Amino acid sequence: MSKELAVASGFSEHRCILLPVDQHIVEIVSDSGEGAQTCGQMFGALCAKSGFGVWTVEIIPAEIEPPARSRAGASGNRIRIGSQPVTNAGDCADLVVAFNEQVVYSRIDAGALRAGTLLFLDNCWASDPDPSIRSMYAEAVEDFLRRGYEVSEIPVQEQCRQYTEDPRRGKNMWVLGMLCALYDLDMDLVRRELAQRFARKGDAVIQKNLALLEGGHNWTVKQVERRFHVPARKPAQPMVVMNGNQALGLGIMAAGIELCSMYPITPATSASHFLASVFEQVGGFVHQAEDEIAAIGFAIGASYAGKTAVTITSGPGLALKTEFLGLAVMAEIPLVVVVVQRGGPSTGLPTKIEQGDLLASLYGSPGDSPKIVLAPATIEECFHFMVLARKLAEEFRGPVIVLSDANLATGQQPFPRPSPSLSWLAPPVDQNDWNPDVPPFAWDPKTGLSKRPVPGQKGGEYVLTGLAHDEHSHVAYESAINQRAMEMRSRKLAVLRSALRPPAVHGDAEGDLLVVGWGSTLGAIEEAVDRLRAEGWRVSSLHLRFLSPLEPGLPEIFARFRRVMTVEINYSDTPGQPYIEEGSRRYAQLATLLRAQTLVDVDCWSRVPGSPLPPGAIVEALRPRLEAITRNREVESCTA
Amino acid sequence: MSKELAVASGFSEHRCILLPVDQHIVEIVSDSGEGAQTCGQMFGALCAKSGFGVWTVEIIPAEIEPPARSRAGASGNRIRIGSQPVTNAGDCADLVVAFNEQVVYSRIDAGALRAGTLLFLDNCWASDPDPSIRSMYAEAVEDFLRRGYEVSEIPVQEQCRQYTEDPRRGKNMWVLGMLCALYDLDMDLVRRELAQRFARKGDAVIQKNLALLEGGHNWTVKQVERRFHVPARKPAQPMVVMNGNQALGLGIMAAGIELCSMYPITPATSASHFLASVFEQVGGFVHQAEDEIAAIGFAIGASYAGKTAVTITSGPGLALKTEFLGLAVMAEIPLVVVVVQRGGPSTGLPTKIEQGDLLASLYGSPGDSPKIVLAPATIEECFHFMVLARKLAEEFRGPVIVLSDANLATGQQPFPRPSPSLSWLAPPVDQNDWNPDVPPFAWDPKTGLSKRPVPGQKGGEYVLTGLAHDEHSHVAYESAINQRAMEMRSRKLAVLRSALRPPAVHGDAEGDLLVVGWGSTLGAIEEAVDRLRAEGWRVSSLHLRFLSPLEPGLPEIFARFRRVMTVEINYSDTPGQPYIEEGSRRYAQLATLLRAQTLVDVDCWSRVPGSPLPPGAIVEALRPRLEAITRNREVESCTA
Amino acid sequence: MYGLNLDWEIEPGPRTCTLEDYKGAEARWCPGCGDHAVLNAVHRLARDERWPTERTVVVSGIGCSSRFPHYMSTYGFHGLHGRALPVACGIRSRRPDLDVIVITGDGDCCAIGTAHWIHAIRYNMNLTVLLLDNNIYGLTKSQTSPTTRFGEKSNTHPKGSFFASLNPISVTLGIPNASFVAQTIDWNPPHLYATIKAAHRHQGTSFVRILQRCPHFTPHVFAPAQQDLNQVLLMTHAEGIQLEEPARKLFPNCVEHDPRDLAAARRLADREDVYPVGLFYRKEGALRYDEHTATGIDFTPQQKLDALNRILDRFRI
Amino acid sequence: MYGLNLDWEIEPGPRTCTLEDYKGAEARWCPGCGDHAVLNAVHRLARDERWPTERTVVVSGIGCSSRFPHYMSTYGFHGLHGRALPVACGIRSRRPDLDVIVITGDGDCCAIGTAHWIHAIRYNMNLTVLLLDNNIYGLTKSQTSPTTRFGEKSNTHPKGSFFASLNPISVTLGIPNASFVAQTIDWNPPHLYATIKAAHRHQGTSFVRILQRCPHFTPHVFAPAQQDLNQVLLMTHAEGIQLEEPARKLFPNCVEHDPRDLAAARRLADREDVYPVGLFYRKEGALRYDEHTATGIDFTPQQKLDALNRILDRFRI
Ligand SMILES: Cc1ncc(C[n+]2csc(CCOP(=O)(O)OP(=O)(O)O)c2C)c(N)n1
Ligand SMILES: Cc1ncc(C[n+]2csc(CCOP(=O)(O)OP(=O)(O)O)c2C)c(N)n1
Ligand code: SF4
Ligand code: SF4
Ligand SMILES: [Mg+2]
Ligand SMILES: [Mg+2]
Repeated sequence: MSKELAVASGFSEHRCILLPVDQHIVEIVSDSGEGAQTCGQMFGALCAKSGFGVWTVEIIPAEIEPPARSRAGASGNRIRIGSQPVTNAGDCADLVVAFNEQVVYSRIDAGALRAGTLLFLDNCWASDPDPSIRSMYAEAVEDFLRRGYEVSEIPVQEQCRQYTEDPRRGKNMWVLGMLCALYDLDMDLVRRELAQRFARKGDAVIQKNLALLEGGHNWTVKQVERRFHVPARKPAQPMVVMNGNQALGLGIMAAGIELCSMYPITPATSASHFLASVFEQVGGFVHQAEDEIAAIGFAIGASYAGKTAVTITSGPGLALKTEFLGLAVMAEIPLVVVVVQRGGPSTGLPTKIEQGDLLASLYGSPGDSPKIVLAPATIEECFHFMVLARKLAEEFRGPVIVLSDANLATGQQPFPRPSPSLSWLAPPVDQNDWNPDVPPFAWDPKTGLSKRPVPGQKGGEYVLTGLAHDEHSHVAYESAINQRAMEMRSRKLAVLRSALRPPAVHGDAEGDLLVVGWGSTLGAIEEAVDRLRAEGWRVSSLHLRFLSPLEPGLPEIFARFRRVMTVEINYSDTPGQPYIEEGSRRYAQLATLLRAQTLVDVDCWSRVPGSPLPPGAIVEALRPRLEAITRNREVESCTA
Repeated sequence: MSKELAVASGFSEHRCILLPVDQHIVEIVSDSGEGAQTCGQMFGALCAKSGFGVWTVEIIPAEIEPPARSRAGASGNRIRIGSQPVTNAGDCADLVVAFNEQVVYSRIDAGALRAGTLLFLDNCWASDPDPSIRSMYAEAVEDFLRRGYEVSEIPVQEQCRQYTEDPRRGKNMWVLGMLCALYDLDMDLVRRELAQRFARKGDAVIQKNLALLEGGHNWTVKQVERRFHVPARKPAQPMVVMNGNQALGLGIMAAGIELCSMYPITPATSASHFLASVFEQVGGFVHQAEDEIAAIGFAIGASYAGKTAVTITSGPGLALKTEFLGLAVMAEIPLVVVVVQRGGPSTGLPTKIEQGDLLASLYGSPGDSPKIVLAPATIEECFHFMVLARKLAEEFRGPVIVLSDANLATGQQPFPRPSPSLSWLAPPVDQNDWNPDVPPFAWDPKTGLSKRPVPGQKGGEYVLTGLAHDEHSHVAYESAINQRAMEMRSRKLAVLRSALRPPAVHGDAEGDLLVVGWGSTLGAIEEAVDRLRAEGWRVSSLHLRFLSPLEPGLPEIFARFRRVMTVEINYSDTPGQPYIEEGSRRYAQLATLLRAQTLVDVDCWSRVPGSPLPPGAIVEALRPRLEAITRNREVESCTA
Repeated sequence: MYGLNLDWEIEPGPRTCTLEDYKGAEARWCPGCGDHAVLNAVHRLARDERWPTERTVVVSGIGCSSRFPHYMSTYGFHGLHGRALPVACGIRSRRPDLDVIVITGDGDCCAIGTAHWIHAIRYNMNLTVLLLDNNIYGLTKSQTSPTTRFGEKSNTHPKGSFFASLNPISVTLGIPNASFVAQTIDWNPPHLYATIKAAHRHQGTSFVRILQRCPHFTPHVFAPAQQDLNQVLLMTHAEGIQLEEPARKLFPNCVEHDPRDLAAARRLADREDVYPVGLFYRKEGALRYDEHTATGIDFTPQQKLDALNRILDRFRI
Repeated sequence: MYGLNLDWEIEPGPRTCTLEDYKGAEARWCPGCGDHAVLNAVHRLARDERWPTERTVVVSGIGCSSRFPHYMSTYGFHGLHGRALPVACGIRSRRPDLDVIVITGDGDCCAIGTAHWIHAIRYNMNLTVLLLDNNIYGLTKSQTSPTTRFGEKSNTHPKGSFFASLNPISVTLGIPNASFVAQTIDWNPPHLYATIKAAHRHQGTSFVRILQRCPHFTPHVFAPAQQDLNQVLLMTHAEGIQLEEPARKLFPNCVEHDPRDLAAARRLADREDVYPVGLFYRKEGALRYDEHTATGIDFTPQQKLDALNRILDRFRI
């Protein structure tokens, strides 16, 4: 590790055209199928391994097989790198490598470019046999220049022909080489990575790809004047880099969960793919069920039998699991349910990010279904929350929903390598005799907590039921028993809450505006807050990990700010639009929860773009509010 | 009608031992299978037809086939009658007829008896061959006397032997005769009713039952000294009497809904039974699907094809319909969804009342799923809300959830006979050509409303999809389109709200305490409020029918009261219990909604007894709060 | 028939009659995907039989194959994963004038949609059901489907599936009241066309399993049978699917099979050495649920109102 | 096997052995309900075979029949309507030491639970599945079930069902990998007992349809066959269900049927003139999913930790 870093910087010493940059946003975009995603993922991982801070976001086409050279087909990756840890995808790209001019338009539509963005464009279209393509290309280049991008037309395809017959399938490796040169990466590291990645495909493939890689690298070193150097930091501890779904999978294993029962659904499935490829090494098993109902039922069965299980899904699957979730609450069955949120409602935007399943997680099941709901805010937390969730599920004897999202799922981020310990693993199933005098729901009258017998335990035989029941799990219809059992199940949330600490405030502990967030928006919100604070605004933020129960101390924290608002990636009515008034306005989901619980007039700014909120957009949304608050403050002090 | 009433009062003139009563609560309880339910239902209907105000509640055993002479087996009916319209089941019974002493205990456990209750008890057990039964009976009678009930041991079984070989199957008709005598009903009316009810079973059955009926009547007239007379009111308009599920069924027909697609589930199913028996007469059809998902899918298919459809279910079924509900929101498919609520969570208390599905109706579907949610408060409203719901579903192009409950479903109540009109019926499916320039979602930019093409309309061909889409129903992943479509779907709720009137306050428009309710608790809450007002307390109430969008004007109304609270039959944490603090307390469901929307500190008193809240219990719950508010008011005015 | 606006019944007007008339959005499947072939066959059949676009509804679930309705110019319903059949039955229930075609995938129909599949066959409403079976979950990028063969690798079973694969034909033949059960292959356009045509003509639920190539994820699965038609067994019979002689000659392997013989159909369905194509089974006189569901659609508003008043009066006090 | 607490493996202790030892709460079915007979048979079998109560789990859905677990003294799981099988498979998946019995009804299994039924048969884990088929929804008070016969009245079809009834046996026989398919009647205790016993012995998913009387709602349905055993056809074979001679003599109608003959089994299943009872089909060597699901349950915590660390290191920077 350290050696590699040394080599890298040694290498950079020989070049003087390297511009030091503190952070940079790189995008690589191609037609779907041309491999920009692989290239981007590898570049992200390489940057992380080079000691940079990294955050990646996948650029996913909307269609299964979009036509070539179309906006709908843009596929690729954004990689934000920096000397410091990077916490979000940032605003506009500093540098874009595009395989054709049409996919650039898709990124322009998405607001990803700005005047000054360096744009490297494959120039093969300039000499395309089809005259209409030639002219489209030429027009686009002119347009790009007009828009103020710094366009470099580069001979990607032409160069690739030296190394492969089918340059369409090789461009991505050539571009990877180019990027490694542009960002001054250690080529030894790169070569090793590449060899490892293609190891299973055999030597010929490795050699061909290496040739392309070196080709791109050499060409760039020779031809491109302005290249960059991101000063890498030697991290204090060993680091890992992965995406959020891999982190979930590793966290599941670290928690000692033995069974992942699932039905495929984007963007949750890749977590199970990862598990399917490694789970057996820790003695675990992935069950692909016939549908989502069966998936959760299977997990519940395993859990009833003493084995902690997880079921992973996304919105439409969550909808189908609703009934079984109610059973898990009613019969107090430990269960971890991971929901990797995507755009809704209904089938919605299957590959895109949204934070739209919070209220459905809390309130989806008919009747009173108190359950624990957590949301990791980083990829690192995706890992650690699995251990937490399993423990909570068992301790509090019920379902724990963990809300991840499409952004965490596919983004890559380095974080300190966890050191799993035996204490993280689920304990072995207790098969000792059960004291038959202890009923299966021996609710502690204060906390509602109880221990459960597990099949195999003699003396513990009982019949679990979803009907109203007493502490013996006997069906009971009496008013008092129903009231008490409901109290016991609800009490557990209050008990958990009493064990939580109030959340930390990012920024000053008091001020004009407090921004509250949850989930994957953490980095973008904090970056926005930092920028605004740098501008002099009195703004702070706070990020919740526990959504049910809510973390304690919120009213006290809120009271120290003039205004409180949430920033979320889900839908809320925008004030000022027709018919939308105070009283009819539908708030964002966390805002709704906070309003009901704290009675503070929590405002919200939320959007459903299907993509992460850039910090710049948050800044623009918050600034007018800060201006208004400040104006009011001044008015107040004048009139006072 | 009027003739019958006249005869009835003529009859009563000849008896002078008749005590006039303004209202009375009667219960008839037997072992399950002995027919007390039939007897009670018939008595309720007869009272209604006699011009009394009536409210009935079924007493339903917890078990499929409970053992004879057991508490778990108590089955029967409570009938509250009065000169005035009766709006709820009331508190304790004035008069109970019981087929054995054990079922009386079940009613004692339910708090249904009080000192002074007249208890008529079949005395056959006093001479039972089994000595243990004899002694159980004797002990119970003593116990009942000690508890202060006025016990009459009566020879039901012995008397019945005169008319039938199997008195267990005849007692209920004899008791019906007895009740008719006790409440001075017109026997001609009773005979006609009985003949009609058993018409299909043939003459022999009618004669046998008539004999039992007359037997019970004659015996009572001769043997029972204290009988009652409820002054009947000649209603101003023609009246009907039915239970809430029949009212739903009739309302469905009156709305011109053609298809009811369902899967059996208690307590919703009897609505479909009723429909199945009559629907074809209005050209309608009941589809019993393979499960709840298919049931709603089938209804959605019919609706897409231009036929308004309803699907009826209860909690667990609602859970399964969640995903399709999201599609109906997303693709704007009109649909009426009736949820007859029962005790939850999970399988819960299948035959018992709860108002636990409000939040699941609003927030059950993942993603943002704005939909209309209504709750009828009376059986009459069960009828009329079907017409309303169909119109709203079509006008606002989406699902409308109507929340009934087990209490409305099985209770009987007289109300003015509706006069269905052609304008209530769904219009015929439009098969005119569609203007191809008008897209299938031509959202009005202000209201979000649009008209839909229906298969068969030439020029309107489009592909409905649950994916994010533009106004052409083309799949679209662009941020702006997603944002706009979400806005359009949400806007519709605000538009509907702008067309609603603020709800009326029952009692003074200002005061110390405002009680807010929804659904079947209307009568009990208003009776409780009236009693408290009679005691001098400054309390009013308000009942919501629209839960989404919420009716307008609430903040203004709330502001005129010192405190606002909801009374609901669902779970909330009770302050003062361990770990339950402000901030962790989980509120009742409507209270949660009101708090988030109005930011008023709406308190709640809610319970989950599995039975209707008696007005007396509400009074007891409200009085200490009123005392506290008054104390505070005095303290305030002292310190002021 | 539906109230006041009967014009379309009286004056049908000139019917559409070119392929273009039936094409919707440009199909976005991978090159070589068998779904294209099915789409082409349906386009051609629609043209040849002059389907009225406004009275044709193509219903699907979710999957690559379920994108189908978007590529038609008829009415379409691209609904929820696994739930095409309840929606299709619902459409048909009160609109016997509509022609309802269902497109579903092996995951859509045989995994999450299993219950609806079994019961739709039982209901036997007039639907044409095309199961595009590529032995894989395509849209979600390669997971084992119920029809994935034992040992085949996918992202959820990287070492190979350990399930016996479900045979949609044998299961369907086990359902009483099944009335039309056929199998065809996407890579023989004449047979594909003839089968869909026969299915569409059938009154009742016609269930057609189409072996469909997915060059993206399972290029090898049907490749052998595509290269070597010996692996395909053509079921022939006067009552079966009729092929023109030139097309028929392409199939070296034929068996005469009477589609009224259920036992023989089941035996053929069980064969694992070849892919039988053609009509396994057709039952005359199977019960048709849609003969009941539409009763009363012709009631006039006044009739409804009168009946309702009569019913209401039973509740009169 | 499950970590540290192995005592129960080492010292089994005296086993329960009276009927009382297996009785749970008092059964609350109607008098004469066939469910009582099934419960008695299971109680007796448990006693005779000395099932360990703590390692037996009875899983059910919702319905009259699904109250079953409450009447046993073993572990029980009375879950959701239609969802007994996924739960049972889940229990079994990682606990091969548990004996899992599934009780389901005709609505529970063949309507809302259809998908799980089809796929559980395919998975063929070691489960004993008893389908208590009374041709009606009992608990919800008489609605048409998938097995209700055409023309039978219920509260949802007051003029009689217009569906072809589903035949659970013929459907199950259409599922590849089905490994044990039998039918019996509640009103012949020896045959009921022998069938459940054979099913329980079978390694894999044994599917037993029990024709079950519901005197409350459908007293007439099985009454003729109860009064006249001529309407029952006993399938006999050395490989089938074995009855003692006196019990066997009660069946006037017998047919020798080799349960390895699938085609014959299907033909018998289709018969509508008689109720065939006995073993329709048994397959040796069917794939067993639970042979895969439990892999790794014996890993030690340290093994897991070591493997995890190795995997984690692949992500090292
Ligand atoms: C409720 C739900 N679960 C899962 C998914 C994700 N999903 C979409 S398509 C699909 C499977 C598609 O496979 P198949 O039906 O075989 O169609 P193909 O893509 O192969 O044509 C899945 C699991 C979903 N959209 N909704
Ligand atoms: C999701 C859901 N839908 C519906 C019900 C209502 N329900 C309970 S049991 C039952 C049917 C029972 O029929 P069957 O499975 O044949 O069992 P039986 O009572 O006849 O033994 C139904 C529809 C439910 N509990 N949950
Ligand atoms: S992934 Fe397979 S099924 Fe889907 S479009 Fe591509 S080739 Fe067709
Ligand atoms: S209703 Fe029928 S199935 Fe249910 S307990 Fe009674 S007899 Fe048995
Ligand atoms: Mg497929
Ligand atoms: Mg049944």
